[in-house]
Amino acid sequence: MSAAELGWSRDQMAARAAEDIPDGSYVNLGIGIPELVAQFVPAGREFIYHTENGLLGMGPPPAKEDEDPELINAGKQLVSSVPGAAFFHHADSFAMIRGGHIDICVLGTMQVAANGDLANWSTGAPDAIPAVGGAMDLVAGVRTIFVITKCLTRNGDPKLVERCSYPLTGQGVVSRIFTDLAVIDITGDGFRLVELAPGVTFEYLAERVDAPLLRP
Amino acid sequence: MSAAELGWSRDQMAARAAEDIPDGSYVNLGIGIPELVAQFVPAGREFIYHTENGLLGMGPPPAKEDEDPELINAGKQLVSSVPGAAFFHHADSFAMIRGGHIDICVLGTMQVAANGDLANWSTGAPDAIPAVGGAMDLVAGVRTIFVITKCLTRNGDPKLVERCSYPLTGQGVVSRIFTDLAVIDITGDGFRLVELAPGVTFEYLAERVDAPLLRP
Amino acid sequence: MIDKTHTSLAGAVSAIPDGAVVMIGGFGEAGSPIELIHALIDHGAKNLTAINNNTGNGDVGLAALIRNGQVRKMICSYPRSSHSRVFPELYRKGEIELELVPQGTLAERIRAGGAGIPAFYTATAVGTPLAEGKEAREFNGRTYLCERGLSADFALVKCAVADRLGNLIFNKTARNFSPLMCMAATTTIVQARRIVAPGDLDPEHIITPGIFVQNVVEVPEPLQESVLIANGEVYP
Amino acid sequence: MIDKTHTSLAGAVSAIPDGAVVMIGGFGEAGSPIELIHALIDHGAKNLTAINNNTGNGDVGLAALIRNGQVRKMICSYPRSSHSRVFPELYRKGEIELELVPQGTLAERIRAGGAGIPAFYTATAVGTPLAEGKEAREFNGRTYLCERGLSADFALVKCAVADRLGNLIFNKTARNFSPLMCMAATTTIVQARRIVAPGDLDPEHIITPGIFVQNVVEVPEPLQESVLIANGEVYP
Repeated sequence: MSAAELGWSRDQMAARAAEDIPDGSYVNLGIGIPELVAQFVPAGREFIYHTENGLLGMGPPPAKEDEDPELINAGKQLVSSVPGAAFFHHADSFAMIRGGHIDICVLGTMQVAANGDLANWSTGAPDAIPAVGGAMDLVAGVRTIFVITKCLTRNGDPKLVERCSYPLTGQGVVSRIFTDLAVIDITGDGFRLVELAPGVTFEYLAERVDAPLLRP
Repeated sequence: MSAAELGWSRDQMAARAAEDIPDGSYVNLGIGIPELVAQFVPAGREFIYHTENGLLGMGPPPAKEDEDPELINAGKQLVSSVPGAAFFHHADSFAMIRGGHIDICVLGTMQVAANGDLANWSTGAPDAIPAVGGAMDLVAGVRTIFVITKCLTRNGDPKLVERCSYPLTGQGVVSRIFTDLAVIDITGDGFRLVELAPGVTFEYLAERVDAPLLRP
Repeated sequence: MIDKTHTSLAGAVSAIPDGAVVMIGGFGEAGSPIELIHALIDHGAKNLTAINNNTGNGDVGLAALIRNGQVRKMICSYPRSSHSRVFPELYRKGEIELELVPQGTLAERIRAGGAGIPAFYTATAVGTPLAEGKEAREFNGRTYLCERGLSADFALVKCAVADRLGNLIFNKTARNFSPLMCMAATTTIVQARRIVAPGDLDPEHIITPGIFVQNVVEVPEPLQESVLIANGEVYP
Repeated sequence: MIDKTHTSLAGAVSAIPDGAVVMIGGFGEAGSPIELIHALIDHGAKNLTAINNNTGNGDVGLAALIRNGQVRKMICSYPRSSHSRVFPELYRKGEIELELVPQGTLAERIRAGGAGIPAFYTATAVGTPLAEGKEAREFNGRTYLCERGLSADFALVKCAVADRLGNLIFNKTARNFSPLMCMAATTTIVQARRIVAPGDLDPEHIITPGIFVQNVVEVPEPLQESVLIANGEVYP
């Protein structure tokens, strides 16, 4: 098995995150891998999905004949609504977020630090067009922030770091990280391993985390 | 003609106030004489009535068979809704008030001062149960505050005064006063007569106003 | 499966402890959750802080809860009651505390509490006795007061129709403070005239999305406060 | 009789002066009032401050307004566009100003502007570069930022159905910022797919009461941004 193949796939990371979401949770899923979580709801559980552009009870992409360009999610993809859904305006939608009513938000990231800091909106590069969307509102308002991310960037740089070098999205906001190699908690003492992916050793993981890593 | 009969009746005061409300105005009417204004809409004008407990497009008291104890006004009287009415919650209702969207509010008063101060919620008596309702929100938020009131209390005390002795509802908020004896404006220089009721002289009025009164 | 419906009023309010902050929907009798309030009287929790625009009428509902000595403090805009001497008497005897809040400020404080806003500024009450002790600040040449968001442990609310997810619609001016209180309370308990299946309520028409509601009890024929008062009813 | 309906898009936007602050409804293409924006391009007002969540897509609608040099400053949460290089190019050349605001703070600032609230506190963006220059303050041991209400001279909004009084309902997620912008603008101009008689909209279902709307124009078959972009359309 080559290093590239070691660990969990995108689907497996999403499925593993879904396992940690309690029945009945109100969930906001970020763009990218987090969106896959909706495909892996454990048997017997019901999650209700919030999309910050004004829909509680978001359903899967619609059948071609049901597509409505005015029924989209925060990533501007066509979606559906489930029975029991509700539409509302942006202030009500972010009242749900800011007011602590969303139970769990699952986000992708550029960097996450051992103190729970998250950086997922800007590299801070001088020619970048800064664009934040709802990310800062979500991390400040949602009670539990899950991150799904590979341990390394495409260039092989660690994304789990001692302190974020990119501009922050929020301070001390992340609870748990679902990576391709392991599930890792943010604790008062820093990163702590929860569970290793099959075939991954603690030492193999620790080499790919740029901060001290505590054993379970 | 005795002094008691001199001047405008309650209906006439309300009708006179209605004359000064432009076509298409959004209007909030206080409890008491102000409520009568709705009966005297000048021909060719349309006013839309706001009641702060969540209805825009309030209509007259309903026919017996249309009464609904859940369709009331701020004075908790049974009302109706006109075609084109809308219901909303209290925060939206007071957003209309605080945000300056209501054009005119017509209120009764206990005292109104030459500087536009209004006192209409409490005598400040030590055994009084203080109760303010929406009065402070209305005077702070509505662009134009009309007051309808008799010049004197039942005890013969003037209600138009140099400075209010009762606790204030708002500072410098009143634009125009429709009394039984005259229409009076609040100006930068104090009370200024606009129009006398039939048979009332300037001197007769001035004796019943406890502050300097300017001629028109 | 998410199912927020309960079959028993007593069960729905049983978790309300002594000392709880309880928001109670309704403006006058419109939207007043009488059955839930009476269940709270039966339950007996004391030392409550109650938040409502008024202090109840007659000897039923909120007035009865106050008369029963369960309310330590009222937060409201208009404590003078019609057909009731309950609050005035306790207040004059110093047996109940009053925080008087202008009606629009009360509504906005509750919304703020529900929306995660700890404080906001309003021009309401500037220069009045209700400004005493509050921070005043100028914006664009006008003075405003700093007002705090208001949250609660529980909200008791009446609505017209609900579903098992807690989505709600209201009837006419019975809506008033209720959607805001649903947002601002940790646990919102709703009495609904009717409970329907999810999807029966048009998602465009839902006033309170289920995320703001924890418990729903069906009360198909709620008591009408004005009728009770006209009949001289006293609870319990 | 109150009649807020206009027959002409050009007439409806003709009062927008150079230098105006203009809120534009829509999130992506959902709710984007393309016909009103194109009328504003024809009208030609310059030096505008535009407020929208994004900066438009392709070469139509808001992106076309920006490309046409009419926008001096954008206030938005997410200026990166899909299928559009318009904003990034002008921004990198220093020809357009950007005020970047987190999406929820943007929504709340607009609501505050419409509700007469000059400022409020939020925990959003604390400890981030977007907190720079903002007053920070502790409430109950947590740090919050002071954010200002946001008002506008005009709002351009698309809705599903309107009446002559300006009552509006929207379609699904096309609602987004529009009801807030209607509140926050001195003059709100609405393009409606359909105009009906007062009373045809159920008073329980109205999302924007007419008090927040000044002008309504019927646009029965609005252009769809994604279709225009797929066809490579460029406006004007």
